[in-house]
Amino acid sequence: MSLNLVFLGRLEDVAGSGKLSVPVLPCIDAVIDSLDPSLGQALKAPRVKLAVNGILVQDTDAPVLKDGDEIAFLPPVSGG
Amino acid sequence: MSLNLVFLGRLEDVAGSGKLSVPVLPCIDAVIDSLDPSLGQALKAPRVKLAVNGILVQDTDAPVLKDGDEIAFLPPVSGG
Amino acid sequence: MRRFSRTATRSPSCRRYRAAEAVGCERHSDVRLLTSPFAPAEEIASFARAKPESGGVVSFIGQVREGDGVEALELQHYEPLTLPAMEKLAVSVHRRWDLDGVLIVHRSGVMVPGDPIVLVAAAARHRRDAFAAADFAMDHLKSESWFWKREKRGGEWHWIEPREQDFDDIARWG
Amino acid sequence: MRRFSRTATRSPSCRRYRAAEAVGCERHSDVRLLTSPFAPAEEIASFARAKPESGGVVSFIGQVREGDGVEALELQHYEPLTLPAMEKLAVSVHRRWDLDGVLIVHRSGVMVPGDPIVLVAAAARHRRDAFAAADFAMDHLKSESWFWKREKRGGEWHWIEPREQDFDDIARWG
Repeated sequence: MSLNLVFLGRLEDVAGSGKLSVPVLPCIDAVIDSLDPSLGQALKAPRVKLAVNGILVQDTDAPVLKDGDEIAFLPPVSGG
Repeated sequence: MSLNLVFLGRLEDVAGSGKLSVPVLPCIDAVIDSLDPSLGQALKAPRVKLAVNGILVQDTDAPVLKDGDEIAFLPPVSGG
Repeated sequence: MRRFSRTATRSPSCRRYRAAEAVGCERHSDVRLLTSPFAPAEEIASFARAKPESGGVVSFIGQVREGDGVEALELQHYEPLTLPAMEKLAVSVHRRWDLDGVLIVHRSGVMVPGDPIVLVAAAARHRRDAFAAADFAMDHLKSESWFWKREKRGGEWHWIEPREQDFDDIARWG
Repeated sequence: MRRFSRTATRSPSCRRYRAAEAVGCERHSDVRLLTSPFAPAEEIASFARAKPESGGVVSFIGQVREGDGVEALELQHYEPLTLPAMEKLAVSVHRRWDLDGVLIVHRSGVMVPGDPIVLVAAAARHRRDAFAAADFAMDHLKSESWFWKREKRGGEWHWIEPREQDFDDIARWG
């Protein structure tokens, strides 16, 4: 029973890794709050976008998370 | 003692050849008048430009021609 | 460097994608996301050869610049988003201009100065369409693509923030 | 088909010309007038490789279109004017934008559908310069070059008159 977190760009450096497996929690806010506070703060920065299982979500979507879901944290892109 | 006439583009078809060697005459008008009238008319068309020895000339330049000079008749270009 | 694509459930990377098959309304798009080096000129040659009805082929090659003290460049992508967005871009380019074909090839991973990063090519009957399409595609790839970039200078990697110029470029298209 | 170039007293055709050497104020122009086929993609590859300081290389390949009933196309040039004008164009392109290099290769003679006619490439630190330079060079080559064109259709050759579109294109540059 776990969630796969993916950290892109500079968030990888903050997280210390590009991927992290965490226990399932029902919502994204709870997941973020369970992490190291400095990482949590970086993930909550206003321009960080979220994708759940490859679909971009708005804060208001508040998807219910389940085992095996992948949550990607996407800082502003730096372009191709 | 001759001049080399060069006909570009469709003027080649009118002249029947891309090049023609003619006796030296002192000015371009005299050269044109010495040619077949239908060719002469085509060469005098308003958009036909002239180059003498590779240098574009204006009508008013009226260069004095000498043995071996090359006179090129240049219709509007059709582009690259 | 790990590739997050391993975790993705969508299309595998590095494969040739024909938008026609997936989108159903556009033809002749070739969009690829590559994690290993490619030869842009060979791509251009085969692209142009495959479009004998096109009078003009405009292409843009982006390469890692030499001489700014950059030892290496890395582009990171996120598989579930990056390739689908490139495919969407190809479709919108096709819709906006009268084209015979669009080619978009983009690298991900670590590159060194001189390495090609991106190739965009557009084939059209009239060159104005081909120029505009390639220009538009590059502006949008640069400002909107799901790529994260970092540079290695003096042995240290630094993430690159978005450039304001990129947003100015994209604003040109209204 | 005769080549009038035989009668000219100026520069021989088909040679590589470096504007820098002749003009003294511009660098890295490569301008060629060819009377035999060439491989545009190979030219682009070596051009891009030679400009490692450039982030972007924009190129335009013009080829004889297939499918309009054109069996062959012939471009005639006049040696004393055609190449010098192409060289001048390269210089003015270099002056107008911030470029690392300009490449202009143009065919003369008889070509068949699919054959490359013209290649223009511009290398620049910033892609906006490279796009504009290649676009400008093509507009000017198309409307102002000393080339006369004829097409063979149904076994008959027909001279092509200037296109109004070409004059419109060039007017964009002010």
